[in-house]
Amino acid sequence: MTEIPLTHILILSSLLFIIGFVGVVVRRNTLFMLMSLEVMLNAVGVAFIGAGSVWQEADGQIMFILILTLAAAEVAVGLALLIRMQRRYRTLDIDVLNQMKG
Amino acid sequence: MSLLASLPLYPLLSFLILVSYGKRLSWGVASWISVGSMAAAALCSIFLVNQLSTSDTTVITAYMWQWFSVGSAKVNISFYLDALSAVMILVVTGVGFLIHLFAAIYMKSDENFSRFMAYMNLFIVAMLVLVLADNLVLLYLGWEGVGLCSFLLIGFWYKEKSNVLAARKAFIITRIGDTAMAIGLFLLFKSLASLNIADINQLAQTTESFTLISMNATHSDAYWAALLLLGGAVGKSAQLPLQTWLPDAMAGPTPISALIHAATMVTAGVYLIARMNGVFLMTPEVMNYVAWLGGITLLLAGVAALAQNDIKRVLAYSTMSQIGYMMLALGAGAWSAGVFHLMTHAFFKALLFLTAGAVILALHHQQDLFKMGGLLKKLPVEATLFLIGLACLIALPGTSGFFSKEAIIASLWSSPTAGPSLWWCAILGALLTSIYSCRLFFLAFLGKSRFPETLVPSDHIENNKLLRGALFILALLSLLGGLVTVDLSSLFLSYKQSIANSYESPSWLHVTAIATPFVGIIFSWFYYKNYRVISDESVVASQSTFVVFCRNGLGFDTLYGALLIKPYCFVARLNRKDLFDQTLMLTAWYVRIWRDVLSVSQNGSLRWFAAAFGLSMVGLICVVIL
Amino acid sequence: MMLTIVIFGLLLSGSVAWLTDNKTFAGVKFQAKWLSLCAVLTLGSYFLLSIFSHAQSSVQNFSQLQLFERVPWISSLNIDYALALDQLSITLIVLTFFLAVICILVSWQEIQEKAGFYYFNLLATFAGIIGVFSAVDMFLFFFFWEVMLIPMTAIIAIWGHENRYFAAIKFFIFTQVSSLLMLVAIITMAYIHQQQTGLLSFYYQDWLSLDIKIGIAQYLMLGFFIAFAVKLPSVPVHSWLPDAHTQAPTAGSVLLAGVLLKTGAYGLIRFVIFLFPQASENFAPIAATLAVLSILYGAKMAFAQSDFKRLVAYSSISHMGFVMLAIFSFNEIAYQGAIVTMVAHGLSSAALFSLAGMIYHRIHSRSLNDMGGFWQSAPRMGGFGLAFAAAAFGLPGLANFVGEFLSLVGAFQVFPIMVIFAALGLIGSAIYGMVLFQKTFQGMPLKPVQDLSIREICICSSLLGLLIILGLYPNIILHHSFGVLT
Amino acid sequence: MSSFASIEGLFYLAATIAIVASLKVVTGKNTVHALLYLVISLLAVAVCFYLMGAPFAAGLEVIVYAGAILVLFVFAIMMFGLGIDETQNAPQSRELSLWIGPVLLGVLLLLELIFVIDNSELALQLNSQVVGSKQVGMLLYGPYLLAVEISSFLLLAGLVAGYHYAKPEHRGGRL
Amino acid sequence: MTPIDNIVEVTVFTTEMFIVLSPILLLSFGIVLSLLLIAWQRSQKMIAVFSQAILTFTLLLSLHLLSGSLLTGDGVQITTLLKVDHFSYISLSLICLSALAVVGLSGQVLKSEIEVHDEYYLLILLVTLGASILVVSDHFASLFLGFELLSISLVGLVGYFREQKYAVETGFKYLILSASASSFMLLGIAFIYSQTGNLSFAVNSAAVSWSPNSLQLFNSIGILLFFSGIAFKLSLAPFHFWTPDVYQGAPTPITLLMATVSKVAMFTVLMKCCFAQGYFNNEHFVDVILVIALLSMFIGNTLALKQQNIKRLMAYSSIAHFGYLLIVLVISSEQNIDFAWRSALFYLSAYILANVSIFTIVILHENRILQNSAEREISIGDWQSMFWYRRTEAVLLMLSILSLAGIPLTMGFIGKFYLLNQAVISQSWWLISGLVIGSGIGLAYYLPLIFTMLKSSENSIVENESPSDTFVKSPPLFITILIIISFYFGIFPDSLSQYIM
Repeated sequence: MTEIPLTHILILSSLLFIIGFVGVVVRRNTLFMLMSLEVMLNAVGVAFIGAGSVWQEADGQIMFILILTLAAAEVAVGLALLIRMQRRYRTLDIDVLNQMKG
Repeated sequence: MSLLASLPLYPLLSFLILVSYGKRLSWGVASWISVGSMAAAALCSIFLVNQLSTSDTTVITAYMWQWFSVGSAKVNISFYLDALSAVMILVVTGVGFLIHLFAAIYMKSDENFSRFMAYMNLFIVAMLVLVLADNLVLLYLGWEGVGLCSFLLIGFWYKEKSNVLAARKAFIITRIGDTAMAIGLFLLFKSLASLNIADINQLAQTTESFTLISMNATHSDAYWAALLLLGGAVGKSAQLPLQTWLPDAMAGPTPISALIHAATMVTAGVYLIARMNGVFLMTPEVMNYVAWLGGITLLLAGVAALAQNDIKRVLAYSTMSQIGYMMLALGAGAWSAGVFHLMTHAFFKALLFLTAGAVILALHHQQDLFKMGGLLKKLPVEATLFLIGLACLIALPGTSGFFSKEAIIASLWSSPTAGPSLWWCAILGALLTSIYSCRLFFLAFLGKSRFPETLVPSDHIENNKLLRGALFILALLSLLGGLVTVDLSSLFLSYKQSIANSYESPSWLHVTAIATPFVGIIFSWFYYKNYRVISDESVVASQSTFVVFCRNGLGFDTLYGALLIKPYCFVARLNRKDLFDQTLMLTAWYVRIWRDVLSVSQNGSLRWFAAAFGLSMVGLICVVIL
Repeated sequence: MMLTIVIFGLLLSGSVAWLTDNKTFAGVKFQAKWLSLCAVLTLGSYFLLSIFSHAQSSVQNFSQLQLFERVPWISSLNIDYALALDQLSITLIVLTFFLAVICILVSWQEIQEKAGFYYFNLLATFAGIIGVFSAVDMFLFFFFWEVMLIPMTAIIAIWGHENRYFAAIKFFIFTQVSSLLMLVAIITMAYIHQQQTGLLSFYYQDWLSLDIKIGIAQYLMLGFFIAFAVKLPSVPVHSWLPDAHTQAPTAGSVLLAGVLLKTGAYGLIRFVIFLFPQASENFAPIAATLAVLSILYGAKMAFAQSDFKRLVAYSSISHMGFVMLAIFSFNEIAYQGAIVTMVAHGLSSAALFSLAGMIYHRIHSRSLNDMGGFWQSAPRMGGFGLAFAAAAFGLPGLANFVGEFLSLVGAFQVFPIMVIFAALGLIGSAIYGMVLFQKTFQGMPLKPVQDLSIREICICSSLLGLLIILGLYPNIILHHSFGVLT
Repeated sequence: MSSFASIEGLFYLAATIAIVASLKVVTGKNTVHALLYLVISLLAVAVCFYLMGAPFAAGLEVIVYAGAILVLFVFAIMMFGLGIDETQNAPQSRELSLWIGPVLLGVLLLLELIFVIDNSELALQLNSQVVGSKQVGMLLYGPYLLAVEISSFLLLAGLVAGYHYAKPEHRGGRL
Repeated sequence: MTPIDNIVEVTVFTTEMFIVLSPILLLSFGIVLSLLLIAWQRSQKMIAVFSQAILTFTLLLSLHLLSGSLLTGDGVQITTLLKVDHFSYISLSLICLSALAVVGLSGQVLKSEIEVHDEYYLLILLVTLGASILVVSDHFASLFLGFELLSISLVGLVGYFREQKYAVETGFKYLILSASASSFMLLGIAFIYSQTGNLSFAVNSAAVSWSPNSLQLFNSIGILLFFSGIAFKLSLAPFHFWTPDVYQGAPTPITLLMATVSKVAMFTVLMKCCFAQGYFNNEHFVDVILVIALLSMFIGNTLALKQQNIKRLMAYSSIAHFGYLLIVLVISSEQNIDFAWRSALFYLSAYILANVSIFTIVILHENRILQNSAEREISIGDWQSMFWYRRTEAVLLMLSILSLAGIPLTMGFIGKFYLLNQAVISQSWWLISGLVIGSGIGLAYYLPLIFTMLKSSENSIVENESPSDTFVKSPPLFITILIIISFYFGIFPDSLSQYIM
C-alpha cells in the first residue's frame, strides 16, 4: 500500500506536459518540436496510467496504448514532413514557414 | 352654387387660364381676362353687400363641402359674409379691380406679364377666402395663400438676388407669425372644441374654463390663445416685433406694393383681430398689449419714415404706422373705428402708391427722393393726386382719413384698455405723419429738379387715360370715402362690465386732435425750407448716424440677424455632416481599429500560434477559477 | 387568394420582364418597362376591383382585419402563411401601387442598361412591400420585411450614383441589425404565447389577446420600436436615410421615401401600439421627444444641405417625425393626421424626388449650386417645383397641411409643449422649402434647360392633382382608415 | 513499511529524473543528445508506471516508445544528417528573449494547473495493486475491440500520409 | 471489475448492432477494398469512381436506416465505445454528402497534376471514416481515436500538393497545432477520468453532478482542457489562429473537407458529449462557452472584414458561424435537448450547403482563370461583374452568401431563426446580442462580395470555357440543383426539419 497521492501524479504529468509545451513554443528546430510533442503525449500517458491504477482499472492503460499508436502515427507523418521541409528549404527552422498571414 | 360661393371663382378661373396658357396669350387677352374677372368679382361683391344691407339677414353663408373633421368638430369649406367681411370684400375686390387695371398698363412691357396677372388673381382668391372663411382653418388657408402670393410677387423679378432675398425674408417672417397663430388654433380647439369662428366667439363668452386661470398656471387659456392669434396678426400686418419684412417687400413691382402691402394683405392682421373679437374681449390684458403694440409701432414707423430716401419705403413705413393706428383702435375696443380706418387707408394708400408708381414710371424707375424734386410743374396731375392722397394720410378735415382717424383718436382716451397715454401716442403719431408727408411732398414735387434726364412724356405711356382713370377713381374714393359711415357696432360684442375704469374725456381733446396735422405742416414748412424753395444749394440726405439708424429700420434687422439668423446658419454650417451620423459611423471606425489590431495576431508564425493556444488556455482557466 | 395572386403576380411578371427584356418573339421586341408597367396596372386594378367587390359583399368594410389567406407554412413552429387586410393596409397598398406606376414612369429613360434586372428588382420590392402591409403572421411579416430589402439594396447598389456601395451597405446593415432585434422580440412573444396558452403561435390575432407583464412588455416593445424607428426613420438612427436617398436612382428614392418609410410607420401603428398599448403609452413621452427632435433636426439639416436629394431626404425625416408624434399621442385625431401625413408625404416626397431626377437628367448634377434661374427656361418645371415645395412646407390646400394640422391638433391634446416645439418645425420647413425652390428656380439663370416632356408632365400633374384632391377633400382616406384607429 | 517508503522514494526519484531529462530534451542543442535524454525520461516514466502497478504499460513504454518510435527519430536524424540544430546559432541575448516569454507562459499555465489540482482535494490514493496484462488484454479485446480496429485505421492513415509526404514526385501508374 | 464481467460484456454483439453500424462498417470495408484495388492496379479514375460509389452507398444506407424503425428512442449502444442514434445518422449523411461533393470536385483539382492520386482518395475516405466514428462515439476513447484519425489523415491532405508553395507550411502548422491540441484534450480527458473513474459519456454525468465543489472545479478544468481540443478543431476563437492559414494553404477541395466534414463531426460529438454529461448544468462550462462564443463571433467577423482572399474569408466566417452555433450548447434544461439538436443540425446543413456551393464555384473559377499559373490563389476581385456573364454561378454564389449572412429566402435565415429560438428559450441574452452585432458586422463583408459580382464590368470579360473540359458541362446541372435545393429549403424548411426530427 503505497501512499502516492493522485495529486502528485497529476502534478508530475502536468509538469512534463508543460515542459513539452514550452518546448513546442520555444524551439525553432522542427525536430525538437516533434520531440517536445512526444514529451507532451508521454505526460498525458502518465496521467492516464496514474488515474487508471488509482481506480484499479485497465482503462487507463488502454488509453495509454491508444496514445502510443497516436504517437507512432504522428511521428511518422511528422518526420515525413520534416524531410520534405529539409529538401525544400534546406533548413529545419520553423520560422521560415510564415508566408501566409493577415 | 350661390353667388357668395362663386365670388372667388372668377379670379381663380382667370388664374388657371393665365397659368395654363402663360406666354402664349397676348397682352390684350391676358389683361382682359384678369381685369375682367376682377371687375366681375367687384360687381358680384357689390351686389352681395347690397343684398346684405337691404335684406334683414345679417349673415349670408355658403356651404360647399366638408373639408375634414377634427374629432367631433367639422371643418367645412364654407363662406360666411357679415358686415365686417362685407367691408373687406368691398375693399379687396374694389381696390383690387382698380389696381389690376393700373397694373395691366404699368406692367405691360414686362415679358412675364401674364404670370404677373396670374399671381395677382391668385392673391385675390386667397384674400377672398381669408376674409370669407367661416372657420379658422379655412382662414388659415387664405392666410398662407396670401403669404405665398406676396412671396411670389415680391420676388417677381427673381433675377435680382436682392428681390429673392426680400421675398424669402417676407415669407419666413410672416411664417413665424403664422406658426404662432397655428398654435393658437390648436389651443382654441383644445379649450373650446371648435374651429368655427362664430362658434368660437360665442363659446369664448360662455365657457368658464376658457377664461378661468387654472392653478399652477399664470394665465388663462384665453390669454394665451389671444396672444398667439395676436402673434399671427402682428406677423401679417408688419407690427412690432415682426415688422422688418415690409420695407424690403417694396422690392416688388409698385402695384403689388399698393395691393398687397398697403391695401389688403397687411391689414389681414387687423381683420383677424376684429374677427376674433370674442376671444380678445375675454382678455383685457391682451387688448392692452394690442393697443400698446399699435401705439409703439405707429411712433417708431413714423420716426423711421422721416429718414427714408426711397419714396416707396416712406410709404411703406407710413403704412406700418397707419396699421398701428388700426391696432390701437382695436386694442382700445373701437372695433368699427379700426375697420373704418382700414377701409379709408386702403383707398388713400393705394392711391399714394399708384401715383408714386406713375411718377416712378415717368422717371425711368427712379425711386430716390433726392433725385426728384420740382415735379409739380412737370407732372401736375400726378402731383395733385399725390397731394390728395397725402391730405387723407395726414387726415386733413373733410378727407376720409380725417373721419377714420378722428374716430380712433376720440375713442382712445376713454377706453379702459388704452387710456390717455395712448391718446398722446396717437396725437404724436399724427404729428409725425404730417411731418413726413410734408417732407415727402416737398422733396418730390417742390424745390428745384434734381433729375438729370428728361421725363418719359406722359402720352408715351399708352392707355394713359385708363391709368389716370384708375387713379382718379381712387382719389375720389379717398376723398369721399369718409362720408360712408361704417357702423359695425352691432357686430362686435362689448366689454363685460367687470372692467369699468374708464376715464371721462376732457373737452379739449377734439381741438387738439384736429389741430395736430396743421402744427405738423407748419413746423415742416419751416423745417424743410431748403427742400421746398428753389435755391441752388444742393439737397442731400443727411448722413448723421441717427438718421441712418432710422433709415435702416431702427436696427431691428441687425438685431434679428445677430440674434436668430446668424446662429441658425452657424449651427447649420457647423453640423452640415450630421453629428448623429458621425457618432454612428464611429462604431464602424472602432470595428476597423479592432480588425487591424487583431490582424496583427495573424502573423503566420507557428510558434506564436502555439503560444497563443497556451495563452488562451491560461485565460480560460482564469475564467473558470475566478 | 387575391393577395397571393397580386404578390406572386408581381414577382412572376418581374422575372418574366427580366428574362424577356430586349428579346424579340414573333417580331415583337419585348421591353421590360412596358411589361412591368402593364403588370403593375393590371394587378393594381385587379386589387382595387376585388377590394371593392369584397367590401360590397362582406358586412363590415375592412374596419377590422379581414383574413384572406391562412395556410400552414412551417408547421413545426406553427408558422402560417397568413395575409389579411384592413383599411390602413388597403390605403397604403393603393399608395404603393400608385407610386409603383410613378416609379416605372420616372425610370422610363433613366434606366437604359440592365433594364430587365432593374425592373425585376423594382417589382420584387413592390411585392415585398405589399406583403409587409398584408402579412398577419409575424414570421411572414418579418420574412417580407427582409425580402423587400434585398432588391431595394440591389437597386441602390447597381443603378445608384457615385457613392452607391457605401450607401447600400449602410442602408442594409442599419435595417438588418434593427430588424434582428425585432425578430428576437417576435420569437419571445411566440414563446410567451406558448407559456400562456400552451402552443407556440406567430399569429398576430392570437397575440392581441395576450397579457404580458409590463416589465417584459417594455423590452419587447422596444425591440419592435427600434426596428420601426430605424425604418421610419427617427433621430438618432436616421443617418442611413440621407445616404440611401441621395445615392439611389430616382425611382429608388421615390420608392424609399414614398413607401418604404411608411412600412415603419405602419409597423408602429399595427404592432407597437396595438400589441403593447400599455408599454407604449408609458414610452410615449420618450417617443414624442424623439419625434420632435427629428422634426426640428431634420428641418435644420435639410436647410444645411447643398444637394437637392439630400435636402429632400432630410425633409422627409422631419415629416416622418410628425407621423411618429401623432402615432404616440394616442388620440384619434392624431391617428388620422398620421395616416394623411403618411400618404401625403408619400406623394410629395415622391414628387420632389422625381423632380430631382428630371433636373439631374438635364444638368447631370444634384448640387443646388449648379442650379438656379430654371424658371427662365422651364416655367412649367418651375411651377411644379413651387407646388411641390409648397406641399413640403405644408401649404394649406395641399395634402401635407391636412396631415400635419390633424397630427398637431391631436397631439396638442396630449403633449402641448412638445407640439409647440414641433410647430417650430413649420418655420424650419418654410426655410428649407424656400431655399430649395429659390436656389433651383430663381436667381440669375445659369444655363437654359428644356422644359418638361409630356411624360414628365403626366407624372408631375398626377402627383400634384392627388396632392390637391387630398388637400381639399382628405375624407377619401379618412372615411376609410377610420376604423383601424378606434 | 520502509520498503513501501522506498517504493515511494523510487517513484519520486524516477519522477525527478524524468523531469530533468525532459528539461534537457527541450533545452538541448544537439539533436542526438536530446534524443538520448528523451529516452532516459521515457525509461524513468516507465519506472513510474511500474511503481504505479502498471507493468504492462511500463513494458510497452520501453519497447514501443523508447524502442520503436524514438528509433524512427534516430533513423531520420542519421539519414538526413540533421545532427546539430542550426537554428540555435544566434546571439545569446536573442536566445534569452526567445525563452523568457514562453517560459513565463508555461510557468503560468503550470501554476494554474497545480493550483487546481491542489485545491481539489482528490481523496484518492494510489494503491499498488497490480493491474496486470491479463486484465488489460481482456478489456482491450473485449469492450475496446473496436478501438483496436480503429487504431489500426489510424496507423494506416499515418502510414499513407507519411508515405505521401516522403515519396518523391512522379511515380508510375495510370492517370 | 473482475475479468468475468468483461467476458460477459464482450459477447453481446447482436446482429442488430451490425445492421445499425453497417454504414461505418461499409465505409471501413471500402477503405480496405480500395487498398486492395490500389495494390491490383493504380488508376486514378477507378479509385475516384470507387470511392464515390462507397460514399454513395454509405449515404444511402444511413438514410435508409434513418427512415427505418430500427432506432428506438435512445439509440443503440454498441459495446461501451459507440452509441448510434437518430442524430448521428443525420450527421453521418451530412458528412457523406459533403465528402461526396469533395470527391466530385477533386477531379477538377487533380487532373492538372501529373502523378497518380490514389492515396488522396484513400485519405479522404479515412477522414470520412474518422468523422463517422466521431459522430457515433459514446466514449472518450472512441472520440479520441476518431479525432486522431481525422486529423492525421487531414494532415496528409492539407499539404497534399507537396511541391506547391504553401504545402509544407500548411502541413506543419496543422500537424503541430492539432497534435498539441489533441494532447491538451487528452490531458483534459485524463483529468476527468482521474476524478470520475470512467471514460464513457453516459455514466459520468452522475459523478459530475454530485461531486463536491472543489472537485467540481477540478472537473471543470478537465472539461475545459478537453473542450479546448474540440474548439481547436472547430476553430473557435481563441483557438482559431491556424484556420485561415490552413484554409488558404490547403487544396480547395480539402478546405471544403475541413470546413464541412470535420466540423460537422466535431460539433456532433461535442453535443453528444455535452448533453450526455450534462455540462450545461456546470456554470463554469457555461461561462467558458459564453466567452468563447462571443469571442468567435466578434473576432471571426471582424477579421473577415478586410480579406481579399476568398478562402481566408471563408475561414474567418466559419469561425464566426461556429461561434453562433455554440448557442445550442447553452440549454436551460433536459427537455430542450431535442430542439437544440434540431437547430444545430439545421444550421449545420445550411452551413454545409452554402460552403459546398461557394467552394464549388471557387474551384470552377480557379480552374478557369488559373489553369496555367501554378499557385491557386483566388481573390474577390476575380468575381468582378460575374453576375453579368455567368449568371447561374453568380446566382448560386449570391444565394449561399446571403444564406451565410442569414437573409430570408435562404436556409441560413431559418438556421439563424432556430438559433434565436434556442437562445430565447434558454434566455441567453448575451449570446443573442453577440449574434445580432456579429451578423451586423458580417454584412459588411458579405455584401461587398455580392456587389463585386454585380459591378457592371467596363471590360466585359466574356470568356469561353474549353469544351474539352469534362466537368464544365456538368456543373450547370449540378449548380442548378444546388440553387433549387437552397431555395426550396429556404422557403419550405419544414421538409428538412421534419426529416431531422
